[in-house]
Amino acid sequence: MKILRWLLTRLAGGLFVLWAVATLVFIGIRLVPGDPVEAIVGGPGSQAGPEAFALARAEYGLDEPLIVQYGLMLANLVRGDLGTSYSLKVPVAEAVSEQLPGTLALALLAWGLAWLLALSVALFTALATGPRLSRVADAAGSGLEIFAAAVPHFWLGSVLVLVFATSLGWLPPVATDSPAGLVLPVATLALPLAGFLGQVMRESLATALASPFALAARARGESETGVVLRHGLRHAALPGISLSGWALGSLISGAVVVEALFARGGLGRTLLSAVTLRDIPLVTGVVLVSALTYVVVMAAADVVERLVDPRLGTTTATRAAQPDLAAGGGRP
Amino acid sequence: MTAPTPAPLVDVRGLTVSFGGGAPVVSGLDLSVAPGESVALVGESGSGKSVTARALLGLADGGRGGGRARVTADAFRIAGHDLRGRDGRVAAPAGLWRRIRGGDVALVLQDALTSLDPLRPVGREIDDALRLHTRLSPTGRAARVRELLAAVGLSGDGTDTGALRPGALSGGMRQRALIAAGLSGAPKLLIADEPTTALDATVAARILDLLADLRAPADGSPAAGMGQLLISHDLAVVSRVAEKVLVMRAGEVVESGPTAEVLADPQHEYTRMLLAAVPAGKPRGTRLCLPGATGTTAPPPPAARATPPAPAPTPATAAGAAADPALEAAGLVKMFTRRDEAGRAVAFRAVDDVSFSLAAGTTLGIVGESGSGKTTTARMALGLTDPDAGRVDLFGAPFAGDRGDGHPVAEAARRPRRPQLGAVYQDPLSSFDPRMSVGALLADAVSGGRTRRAGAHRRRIGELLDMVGLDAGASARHPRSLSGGQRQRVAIARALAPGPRVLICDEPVSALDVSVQAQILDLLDDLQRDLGLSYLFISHDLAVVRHVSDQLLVMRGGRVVESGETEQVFSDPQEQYTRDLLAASPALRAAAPGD
Amino acid sequence: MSAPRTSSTGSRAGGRTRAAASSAASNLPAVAAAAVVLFLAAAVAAPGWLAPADPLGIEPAAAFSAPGPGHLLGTDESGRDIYTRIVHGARSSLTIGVAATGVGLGLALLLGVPAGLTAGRRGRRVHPRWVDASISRVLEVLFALPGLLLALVFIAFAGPGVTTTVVAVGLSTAPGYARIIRTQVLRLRDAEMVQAARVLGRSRTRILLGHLLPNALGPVAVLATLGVGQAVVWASALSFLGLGAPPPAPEWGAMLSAGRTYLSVAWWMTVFPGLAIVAVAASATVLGRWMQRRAEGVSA
Amino acid sequence: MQNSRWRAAAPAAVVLASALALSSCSGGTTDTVPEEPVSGGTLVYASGDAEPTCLDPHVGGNYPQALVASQFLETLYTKDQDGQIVPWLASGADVSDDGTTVTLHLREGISFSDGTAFDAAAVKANIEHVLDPETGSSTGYLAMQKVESMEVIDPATLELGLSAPDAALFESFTQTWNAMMSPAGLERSQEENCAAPIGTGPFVVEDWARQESVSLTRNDDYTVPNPEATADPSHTGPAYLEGIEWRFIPESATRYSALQSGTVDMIDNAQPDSIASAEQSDAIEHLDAPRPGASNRIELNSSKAPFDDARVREAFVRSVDVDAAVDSLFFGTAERSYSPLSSVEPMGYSDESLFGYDPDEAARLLDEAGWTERDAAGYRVKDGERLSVHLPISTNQSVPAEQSLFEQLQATAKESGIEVTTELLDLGSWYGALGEHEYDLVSAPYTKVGPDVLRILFHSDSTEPAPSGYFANHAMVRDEGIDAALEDASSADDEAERASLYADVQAEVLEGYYLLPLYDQQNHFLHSTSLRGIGETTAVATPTFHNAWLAD
Repeated sequence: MKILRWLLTRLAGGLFVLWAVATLVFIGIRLVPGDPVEAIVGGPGSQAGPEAFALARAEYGLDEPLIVQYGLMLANLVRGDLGTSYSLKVPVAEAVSEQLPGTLALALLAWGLAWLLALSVALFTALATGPRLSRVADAAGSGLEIFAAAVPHFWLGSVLVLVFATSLGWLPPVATDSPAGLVLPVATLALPLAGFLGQVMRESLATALASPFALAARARGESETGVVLRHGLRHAALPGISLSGWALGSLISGAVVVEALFARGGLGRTLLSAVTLRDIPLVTGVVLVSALTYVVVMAAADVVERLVDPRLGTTTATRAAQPDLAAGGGRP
Repeated sequence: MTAPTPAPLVDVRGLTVSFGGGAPVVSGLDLSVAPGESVALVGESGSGKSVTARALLGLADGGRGGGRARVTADAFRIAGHDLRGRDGRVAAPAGLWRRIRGGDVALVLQDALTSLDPLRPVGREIDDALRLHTRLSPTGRAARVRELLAAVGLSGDGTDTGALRPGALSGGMRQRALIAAGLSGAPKLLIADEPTTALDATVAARILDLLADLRAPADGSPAAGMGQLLISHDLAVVSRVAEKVLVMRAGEVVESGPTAEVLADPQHEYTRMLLAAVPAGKPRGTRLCLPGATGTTAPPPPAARATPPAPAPTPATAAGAAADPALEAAGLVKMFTRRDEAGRAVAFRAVDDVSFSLAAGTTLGIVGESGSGKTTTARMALGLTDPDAGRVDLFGAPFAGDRGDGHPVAEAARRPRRPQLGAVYQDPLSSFDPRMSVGALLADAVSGGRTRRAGAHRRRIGELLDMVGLDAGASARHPRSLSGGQRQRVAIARALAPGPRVLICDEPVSALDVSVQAQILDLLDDLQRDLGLSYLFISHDLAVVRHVSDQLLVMRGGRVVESGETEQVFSDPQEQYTRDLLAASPALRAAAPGD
Repeated sequence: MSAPRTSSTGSRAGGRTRAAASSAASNLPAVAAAAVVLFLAAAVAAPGWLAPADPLGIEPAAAFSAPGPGHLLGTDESGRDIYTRIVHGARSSLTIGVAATGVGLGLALLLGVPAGLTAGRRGRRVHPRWVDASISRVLEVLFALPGLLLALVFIAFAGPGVTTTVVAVGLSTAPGYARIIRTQVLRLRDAEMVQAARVLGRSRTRILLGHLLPNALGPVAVLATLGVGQAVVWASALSFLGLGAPPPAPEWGAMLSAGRTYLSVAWWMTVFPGLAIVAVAASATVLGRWMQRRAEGVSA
Repeated sequence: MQNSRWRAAAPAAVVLASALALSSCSGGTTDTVPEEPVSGGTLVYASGDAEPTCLDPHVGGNYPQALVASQFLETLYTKDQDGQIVPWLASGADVSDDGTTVTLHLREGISFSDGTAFDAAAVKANIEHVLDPETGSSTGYLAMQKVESMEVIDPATLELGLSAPDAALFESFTQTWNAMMSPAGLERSQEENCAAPIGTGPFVVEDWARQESVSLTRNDDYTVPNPEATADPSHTGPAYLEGIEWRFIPESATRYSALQSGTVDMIDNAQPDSIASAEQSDAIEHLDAPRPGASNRIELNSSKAPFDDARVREAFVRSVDVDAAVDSLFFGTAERSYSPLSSVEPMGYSDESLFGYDPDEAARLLDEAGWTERDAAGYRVKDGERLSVHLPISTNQSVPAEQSLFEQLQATAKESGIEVTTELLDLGSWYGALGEHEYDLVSAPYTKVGPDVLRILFHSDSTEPAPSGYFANHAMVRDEGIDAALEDASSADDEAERASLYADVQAEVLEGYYLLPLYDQQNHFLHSTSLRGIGETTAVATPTFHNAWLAD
């Protein structure tokens, strides 16, 4: 009953988001000066005649009244038809579904690596006890994280290529089918995220380890490792989970750059070329898919978060009381 | 009182703790606890009592290592282990500490949701010590966890309490779970640090009973002959449980001895001051601060110095009860919604048909446990929350709620009359704009919001500060840099600035140490006398309410269960709930002449 | 906040020692961050004083000079001095970052304040609850278009350029700020401080302008500091993708983008502008955290 | 019979041919080191050009399409090792005396990779496809637009009726944009044909993973139509390589490091610095194949102020130091051009004297033209107007070194008081800016085989924008004399007459300072030394891999 209610609310919210995104984009196109048809026929070297214009206009339904176009778009959306790309001349749904797996794989690997790195650093600094060591570990961890979080993907990727591909020759500088070809793109995507996650996780871990329940555990004779693993870990993971939506955003934004840098096919590269070519249906398609992914990820994060932290299951009030985290972050 | 004990559980002499090379926070403390004995360590904030408790377990720095805490002692024996190193520092291998912690000695911290991991089922927390200190099989441990839950009164009604997380438990249940977690390692000594501070009086009383039961074992009790070390700021709590008491101030024990002796015949000035400050059993109008005794924060207000202790009731309190009411409420109702287990919104009455009348120049006390609707009632009286039914009159004219024609009084209509009604809150700091200095706060209040420059109203601000016993220099300071008592004085000064005739005080002393509480209560008393103020005084603390009120309202679950003249209610409670409250309210057993 | 009614000996000692430890450890980064900020301030105010040469002045003969005494950080493909360009680029890069943050904050205020004021908890009839409901929906939608994506979509419509970059980056940071402003306003709206002001007879407008907004914006200022760093990174990412500031303007992202072409012959063209961006973002973080810690110290 | 004319070498062509495209380092290796080619292996080729949106070069028709399509499509004619236009899928042609009827003779026994026979009907279908507006051909269409009628005489003979004599027709036939595809393939929807055009070439399209790569596999039934025109006439069967993975790596630095690391075997659009560093390397070789058609140049919009004044145009040309920029930016990989045409075009005409860097002369000309004042920023002013010219740059069409070059020109022009404002635009916006005449300077590449490109670039008809807003005569040259000369040249049947007419036109536009020639359209390739048998290109200078093989 409760689950069903929750699912329905989620579903409605997700549908709303998708509808709103589609509508926003639709309005956006019409607000922009200039004829979208130019983008269709204005491909490289094009010297299209009026027939071509009329043809394209009819083909893309741009000769209908706006309200009809809008209705058509929604009707098509419902059927899963995202329209036809201006530049690729193929159905957007096809183009996007072709590119989605590659980006998802990249993002998931990067996400995993980021978590691994962030947790490792957090645990390492938490377990580094003793007067000097803990201070050094703390400073090093925090410095690394701040640096990593501040590094732009495009620069990190360039420098990694310079060092590991050009100078050392250990790894291919472009994405290849072999696992080695994934290392640099994934690392480029993961490191800044790891820096950011590390900051919140370490903070949360430190708070947990300084909290009375950790003291209580120590007072029961628990070793420091036991305290960290049995109590700290879950608390460290929580903000990471609740920042999933943010992380996804960072990964998608990063994918645009990383896929361009490492010449890897994917949604990011598709989006970038769609943006430069002003291929509005394709932009809309990528945006919708990313919004859909966001909705799914948020729902999943919500489930996981409730599993880890049953406090959230009880009332909406406690949820609202959760602090908003970090710059530009937060979640609905 | 107790017979000489062969092997004390705690034998510590000359314990000194300092952090990061600073001044010691505990110095030269001697402490011994025998098996089966209950010893209390009493002191106000910052006296070093909690640090002492932790130092006994090698956790003075919270257990995070770092070596900033320096703990030395002339003798340091815990449960038979001598843990004193050659250089006088308390030191032991980590493994030995871990055997002692939870095994020989259990530490139970105050609750406030934080001492149990909110993400783990309480059963797991109780299991921890079993896992660490016994060789029981997992099934054996599970059985033991159930036994322990039963022992602390957490079984019954069929639910598996051990599987619940702390968030699903009430405050009292959490405290019980925490005690069970402490007992699971079958410790010889239980250290309880403020075990009842965050609890409502009736719940706290039951916890204290539980602790007492554990020490005076019935058959099959898990910890027969267990020693207890109780840490508290509350002398009343201590007087109820402990056989021996140590009074701490600023890291030193100023007085120690059998509880009854210390309470009955305090030798040290500080102990005397503490005892005097306890409002329980002190009649209305009795000064709580001893003349000449200095508090931990500010000197007593000038009014207090000028006025001799006046046991006689003021004229207002004697006769004014029936005279024209300053503040009157009739049939106040406030509905709130909350979600039930299925997530549906359910309406409930947070305040249900509450009426009262506050006579001019008197104090009306409202007492009740958390969730009883006291604060909502105060908010409605202040015109901050519109009642769903009923009305509030201020000096005979409608102030909030139904203004007589079915419409609520509008804020715009109320605003000009607001200067007549002031408010003092539990946490003064959060009621101040954090960006404003004391002077700015007062200037803002004095000028009706027209200026925040203290210079514009220097004379009036000086008067206000003087009235509440602060010197004029406080004007330039920021509330953050003041002590809790000083902040509350500023809050009172601000409330007085517009010249109100009625003050609504919502738990004004709940966050304060007892000596500071005494000063504030005295100050309120003086101000009432000097300015002819009427108080609506809200508190969960029966002793405080009894001390300050002429009339009393007992609330429970949004309803008024009993009301009347304070002394009458206390001496002859009509309702069972009132009697329970009274019974649960800790009182100084040894020194309660009023009883 | 949940239980102010407790004796305060317990947790506070631990917190204090932890704060002391972390402040000791964070002194060095704070000093470094302050140095970076000072340098940037000087670069923005008087670039010519730090680097007298012309950032656009070419010297083909000196193209691709490695870092050395003549050219501290080397030269680019047209013989322009990288150090000079980084110093002069500070103004445009930071202006874009600050302006974008300003746009984001402005939008966020427009969305967050009404939402926070109308977020219905007590069912007040005075406040139209739908305002918060619809604004929250809008924010949810914007959140579903994260960061660079929103900026890219905006650019798809409006075309590339500096102004677009500013608006695009501002737009994509706005939802984050708006949520925080909403939370702040919501929290403060029912705070005792506001109650106290109402009891003293202050009007709604006065409370909003005199107490609510100034205090709500405090934490937002911290985030905005962090945000400027992020905005600089994003704006440079757009320049890097060829959608931001056009060359030959010494904008860091554009410099980096140009430098990448010559990565194998002139690493300094890529590395140093990148380091400038990292320095800004990292010191914004350090500074923001420092402000945050100070603010927490204020409210604790 | 005049078909022999197309086999006869013009003297100029012979001279130039030796300095041609094929002067690559590796071009010689196959000759000097006789090694036995190894069969097998997949070549990984990384293209820096934009990924085509359609692999059928009839659709649209740009250089990236030609690059990849050259691997699986073939043309009726081609250029041989000496730069001569020779028949390829065709075996020869007869042109009627009035020049309006062309009879094409086709080779027999050739079939498309889908099994369809290559015959007259197929050629007819292809030319119809190019001319069909629905195809949306632009480059191919312009080349074929004089074809009015086609008649299949027999399977090996096709007769074309032209609306006017077209001296450039056979040059057009060499272009990949007019390559032959299987009629059966053309029958499919455009979407399908775009994804995998079916040709006669040595490779076939296996799969196209968009945004990433096109997989090509060997056409095992391939036979070389005209072995005499190839570097190894003895190799007539299928290619040595099993396949080609045609990747798209737009980032030039990434592309080069991919080559260095051995992830890819060959890259195009090699940047000058990469080439320079490759010259030092033993593992990488350089192939320089300038594109035919126009040279890379900046055109000056003469239709509006300030460049409607020839003195100002000359002043601008004199004020910019192109040589210094080319020297510093191109590492000696580009040679300065003083001609509207590519150095591979035999009929190119050069005049170096017109283009020296001479700020004094520029100053004199500007003073003369009335730009005498200077404003605070040091720019020249006339009637309160700053001497400011706008240069929109297409990010898709200009390599980084070229953008740097523009920046340097901008900097040197400033010294003469001319403000050059640049604007980086995506292709769509760039076309838009041109269509709106929002430019004073522009650099637009145009690749076409033969000097007929001059007609497209400088005939006044080309000043009229197509509906898309695009027009090729960016300099806005409107000169009846030039128009007449171009038309005459187009239908001239004598090579010498044609050459002289084209020379006149070129002299005319150069002296009018309508354009500032920079260098040949850069077309540099780098490949690892293990890739052998490299160096052959099509007429449009795209590399072919029939003779290429991978050494161990």
